[in-house]
Amino acid sequence: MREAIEGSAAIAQAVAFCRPQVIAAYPITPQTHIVENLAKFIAEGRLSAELVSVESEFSAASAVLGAAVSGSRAYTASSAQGILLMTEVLYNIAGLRIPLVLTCANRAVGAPVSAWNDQQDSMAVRDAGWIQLYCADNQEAVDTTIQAFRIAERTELPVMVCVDGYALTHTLEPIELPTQELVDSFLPPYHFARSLDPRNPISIGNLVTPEYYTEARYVHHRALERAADEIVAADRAWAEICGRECGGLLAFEGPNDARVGILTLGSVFGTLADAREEYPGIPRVKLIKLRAMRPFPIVAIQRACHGLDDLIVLERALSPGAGGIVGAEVRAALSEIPTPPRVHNFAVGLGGRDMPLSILPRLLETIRTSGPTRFNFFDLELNKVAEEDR
Amino acid sequence: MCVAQKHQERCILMVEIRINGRGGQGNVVSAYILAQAAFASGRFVQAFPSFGPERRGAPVAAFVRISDLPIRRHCQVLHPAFLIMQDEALIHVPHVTEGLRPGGGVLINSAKAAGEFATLPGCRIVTISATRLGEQFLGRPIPNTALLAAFVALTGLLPLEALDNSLSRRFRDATLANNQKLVHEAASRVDAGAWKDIGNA
Amino acid sequence: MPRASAKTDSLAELQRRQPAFRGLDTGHLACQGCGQALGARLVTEAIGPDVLIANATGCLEVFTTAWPRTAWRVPWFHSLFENAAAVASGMEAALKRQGRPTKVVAMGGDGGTFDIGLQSLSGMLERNHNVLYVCFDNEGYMNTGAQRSSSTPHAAMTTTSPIGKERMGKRHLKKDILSIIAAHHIPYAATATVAYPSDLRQKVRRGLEIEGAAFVLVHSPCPLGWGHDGALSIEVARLAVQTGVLPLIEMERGEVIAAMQLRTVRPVSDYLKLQGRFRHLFQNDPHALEELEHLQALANHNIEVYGLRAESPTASDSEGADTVRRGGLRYA
Amino acid sequence: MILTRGSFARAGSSLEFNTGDWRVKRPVHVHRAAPCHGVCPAGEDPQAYLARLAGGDPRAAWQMLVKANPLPAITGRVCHHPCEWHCNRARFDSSVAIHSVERFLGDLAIEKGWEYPVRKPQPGAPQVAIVGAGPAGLSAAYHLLMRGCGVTLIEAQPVAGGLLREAIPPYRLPRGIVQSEVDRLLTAGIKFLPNQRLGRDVSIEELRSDFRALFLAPGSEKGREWNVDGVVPIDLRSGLELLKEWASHGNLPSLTRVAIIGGGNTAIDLARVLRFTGVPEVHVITFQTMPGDVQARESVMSALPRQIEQAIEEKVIIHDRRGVRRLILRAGRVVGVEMVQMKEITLDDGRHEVLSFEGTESVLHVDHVIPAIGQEVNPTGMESLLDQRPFFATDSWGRLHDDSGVLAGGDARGGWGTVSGAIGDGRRAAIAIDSYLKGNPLQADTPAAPITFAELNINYFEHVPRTEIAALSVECRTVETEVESGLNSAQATAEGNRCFSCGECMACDNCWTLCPDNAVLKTTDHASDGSHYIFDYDHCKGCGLCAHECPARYIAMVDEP
Repeated sequence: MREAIEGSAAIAQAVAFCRPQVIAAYPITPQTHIVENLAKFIAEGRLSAELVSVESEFSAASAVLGAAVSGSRAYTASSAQGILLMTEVLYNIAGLRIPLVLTCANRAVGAPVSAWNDQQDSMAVRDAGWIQLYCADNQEAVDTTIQAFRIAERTELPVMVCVDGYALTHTLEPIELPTQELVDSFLPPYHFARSLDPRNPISIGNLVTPEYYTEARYVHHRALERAADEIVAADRAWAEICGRECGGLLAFEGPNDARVGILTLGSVFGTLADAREEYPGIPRVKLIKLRAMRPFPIVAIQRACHGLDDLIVLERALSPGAGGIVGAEVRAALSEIPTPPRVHNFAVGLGGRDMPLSILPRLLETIRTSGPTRFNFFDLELNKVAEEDR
Repeated sequence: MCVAQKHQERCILMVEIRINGRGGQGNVVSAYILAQAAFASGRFVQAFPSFGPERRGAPVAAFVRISDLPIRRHCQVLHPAFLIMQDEALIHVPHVTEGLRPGGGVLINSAKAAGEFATLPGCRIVTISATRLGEQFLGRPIPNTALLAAFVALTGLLPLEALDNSLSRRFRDATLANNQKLVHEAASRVDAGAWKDIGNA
Repeated sequence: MPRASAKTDSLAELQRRQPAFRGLDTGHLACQGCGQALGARLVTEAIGPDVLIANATGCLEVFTTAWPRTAWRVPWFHSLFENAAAVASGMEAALKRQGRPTKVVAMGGDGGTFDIGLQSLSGMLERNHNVLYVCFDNEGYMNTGAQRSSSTPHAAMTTTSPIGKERMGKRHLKKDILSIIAAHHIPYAATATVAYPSDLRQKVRRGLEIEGAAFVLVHSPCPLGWGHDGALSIEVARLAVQTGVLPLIEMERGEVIAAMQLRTVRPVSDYLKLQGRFRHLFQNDPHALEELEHLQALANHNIEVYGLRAESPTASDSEGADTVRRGGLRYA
Repeated sequence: MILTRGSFARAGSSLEFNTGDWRVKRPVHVHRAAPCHGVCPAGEDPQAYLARLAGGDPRAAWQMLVKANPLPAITGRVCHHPCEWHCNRARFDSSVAIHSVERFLGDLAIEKGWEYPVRKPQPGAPQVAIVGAGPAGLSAAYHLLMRGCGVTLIEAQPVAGGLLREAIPPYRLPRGIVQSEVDRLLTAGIKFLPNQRLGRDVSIEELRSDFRALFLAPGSEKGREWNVDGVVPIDLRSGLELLKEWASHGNLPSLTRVAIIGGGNTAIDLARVLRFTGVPEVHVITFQTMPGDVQARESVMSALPRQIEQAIEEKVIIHDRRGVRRLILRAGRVVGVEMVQMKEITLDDGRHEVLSFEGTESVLHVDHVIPAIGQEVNPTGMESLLDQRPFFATDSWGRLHDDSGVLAGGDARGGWGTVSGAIGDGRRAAIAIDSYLKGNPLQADTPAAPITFAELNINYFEHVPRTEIAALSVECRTVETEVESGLNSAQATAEGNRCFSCGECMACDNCWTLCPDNAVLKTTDHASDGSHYIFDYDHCKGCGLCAHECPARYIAMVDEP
């Protein structure tokens, strides 16, 4: 039933409905409210699970890995430096094809250290081999978390659910929370074929010689590509039983014949949607919400950008020395279609900088007056930068 | 299009409120209670704290959006129509009333008369000694409930009963009853509807 | 240092002419009555200006260095949560190679020291770097809003060890970090508290003077996390000692060589009842009573193991050590 | 603001950030009276002079003391010292030996010849007349001098001092001390006219016309009427008369078994003098109760407890809760008294009532009965102002009528009946006269609510035993040699350091050491409000820690202005 509830509390409730048996986490803003709520459920007897209050994120990932490989559904969550501290384990979990769900409450990594929201952390581990799904609002965060367990356990690939820190985790909004029965009908009990069992002893984590290593990496890469279908299937199956869908790999709003498109990940999508209402006089715009960053939906992007003259790619992180991350990958995807749109790639809202509604008209004005922008910081205030550093 | 217009109710496109308080004094809880009350009375809502570490005593803010239309934006409240000041000493904090819409309403928890806060330019001030009311009804110097009740009465944004409902999610039996008595007493301390015209942003 | 006169000096001049070196200055963003802010300042008073500080992530780091401002008047460096001791090791190696006498001090909270930073701490101690490691123990992850750490006391309520039908606060015991430090057989280790500032400064100086690795734990009450009024931070810290909950000990090469004697041992409930994190132990509920007895037993155990009960009053026992004199003369 | 590379920050930059606006309450220094200051009959502030003594400046301590009481060497010996009963330290280990410190400072001032802080009156200063050079008169003279008035002190006796010289025996108050302290006071600028008795050599009317104001402190010379159902022995003499006669001429009637009636200092003094001068059996009979086992409503003997103790050591036999029911006479002379158990109780409305209990009679064989039950004013020359009353009726300042510039104080006003009370009367009268002459309003100078023991933070004090003063053993005592010895400089300073400094800063550095925000700044001299510290309100967050840890509760948390 619909409730006005804080994002983190809703996510925690969603996780609880998925009946995880082992939760291991280490405190870090802005993830803490999720784990605090889970701890409360356990203390009040509403969730029977082991809460392992580990001594670092490195051990959080290691503990849930241990639990998953021993036959229990496990869950963890972290942000920024915490994600990077568990990087080694993330690669290990993906390579070993262990089904796990992790919520990344997106936060800038730095340096300089920042406690605020951008997507530098999840982008930094995009090559770890995890499925990465981004949520545009807290309703999607709830639904995606539940779908993630099913996706992970069917594809035997770990899923990272990326939720904007503070902007979503600490924001109270109307959210439709499913019931336990509904989630039980959607998500069968945890079953992991390769879970360790003395009755069928197997060894996991073997050293692989050059003779087989390439094939192992190929299998992992193909699994991720094939996972795209499972992501769409899970979204559709969820929509059938509760009437809500998150858009599978990617979704868009706005007139089909629009000539300009804006592609975003995460909560800025809602701001642009409201902005369109706020500024009716501006040119017609197609708003594209990229949900799956990994596997990167090349075909879906090509189809969504069909007929566009200009595509603005707004992202909340960058690769220093290269420029946009999503921008580069979108350009690569669009380079295969006959008349690709001009791609304008901007980083925006880094380290929690506010993205007001006026960002939409300013964006459209910028691309009208200048040619395609390979990459730039859209809300940069150069007067704050020393001469020699410009 | 504005759904409310069809029912001839006042069409509220978007009302934005900032609650100024101090770290550790339930500033965010007040925002959540107000939003949940508005939600219970059939409106779309959003509420969030000022993002960043909250230190006991440090001036902080929390924000509430109430609208007849779904609120999809996730950005800061820059020009609130109303301010709620949890304690009058906050007036000394530089630019604590920054961004307030001209002619906006400022509700201050103070035993002093509104006139004594004349320094705040271009806005309509109402005071209520919410801390004392808190002591009187709850036995503890907590101004939050009294301030919310006064605010709801002043603006008529939502019926007082919605506030009671929202409180019942957090408190039970004696504490709930005291809070509810406090709500009606605080509401009676301000002239209801005085701010009805503000906020049609 | 010219005398600071009240009549003629402006506030700024007065601040410059204070008769004690304040390595941590005013204007930081700690909560009202923060024990850790006081502890850090007292430590910098004992260290003096000739130092490099390697600080782990944590409350102290966050509330002192919100750009563009810093409250530190000494060279200060923050990298990550788990590597303060490792960074300090590198600093010490560089200064040794350059032949510079400047001292290196590593700082961290209990989270950064007992938990996430234990590995780099153990490495630094094992290699006996000439570094003083100061741990400000506020018994939880307070910067992120009071979550449980291994240093949180048994039965204490935090947001990740909440109260409910199934739980009475933290299930496990507070990690005995001093025994772990002892196992490294470093030249000097000690526990101190902000309630006895002279004792604290004396132990920090001892740690600095000794060649090789030294460790000082500073018990730092946190009004937000512990749930007491900021004005009571010193009273709470003092009661922690006077009830035997926090033994003030000194160790050399891992062996306990001294412990502050308790002139009158106070019941643990005197300490607990001032704090919101233990409020649930004072409801009439059998579990609560059981946990209260358990905490008293733990305190009695400390008193027994470290021989804290004073035979006769001395000037350095739990009621003599904080005696004040007219004119502010203190023994350290 | 230009971003620094790697976003480093420069030392001291946090000072720009004013955390002062986090406050809802702020710490302020508030001097409040210590209990000893509140109860001192002479209006002394012992905390103030103990502080200066502990600070190593006995002269400044004496100057602080004589702001209220010009005769410390005297009161340091004879005062009943209520300051010590109310001293907060009594509830920690034992009260500060304020009485002995006062004596030490008085004696030191005499030895060193420290000047009184008064100056000769300027020509044309208003002239005030004072009748009676006892403690009240001397104190009024001194305080008027301090306020720039000219003073003429008229005394019936050839020398100044009143009861100090005539009635208090030397073993308790050596004559040398009275002589030197009173003389130092007189030579400070008082015009002293001895052998001038009111009603004989000078009249009230002359004084009222020649002087702008008049202070009457003649004491209470007239013995109160005493008889038992109208019966009086023919050779009846009052206790005070005998004491005065002994003090001036040194002779006493030959007595063997004596009963002194009364429980005050005069009774005990007389009893001990008689013992010293060889009277074999001396009894003291009083319906009051000996200190130590007082039950509810009972009134206690007003004599000093230590004096009673020493009297008993000298074999004075004290019959408390007793009264004389009947005198047994033979040829008009006493051969015995019939005593009965009596008790003086205080009723709910504050009045006293003496109960006697039939069936508890007993006979005491004595050859003399001497009543020492207090005196009244000798009305000669003052009949118009007294109009038949035993004492002058005055307001708390000593004024007879609020506009007339005629005041009275000391024993002549009834009430205290103590030396320190008389000195206090003198001071208050001087203040009233000064405001009457200058026409400015009269403010009460009673100190604000004194600091209670519970308000102090006693964690910061060490248990230190009080310095007990030594007394001569009974065998070595004589009537001329002082029984009790004084403190030396080290002992006095040690007692100074035992003072909790209630309500006043003692610069212990607690606030400065324990402020988490460095918002308390230490100054090496006094700050404007008398403390040694200044609050930095730009940065103070108002946490209240300094107020809580101030041992002397000198810091209060008040609402932001």
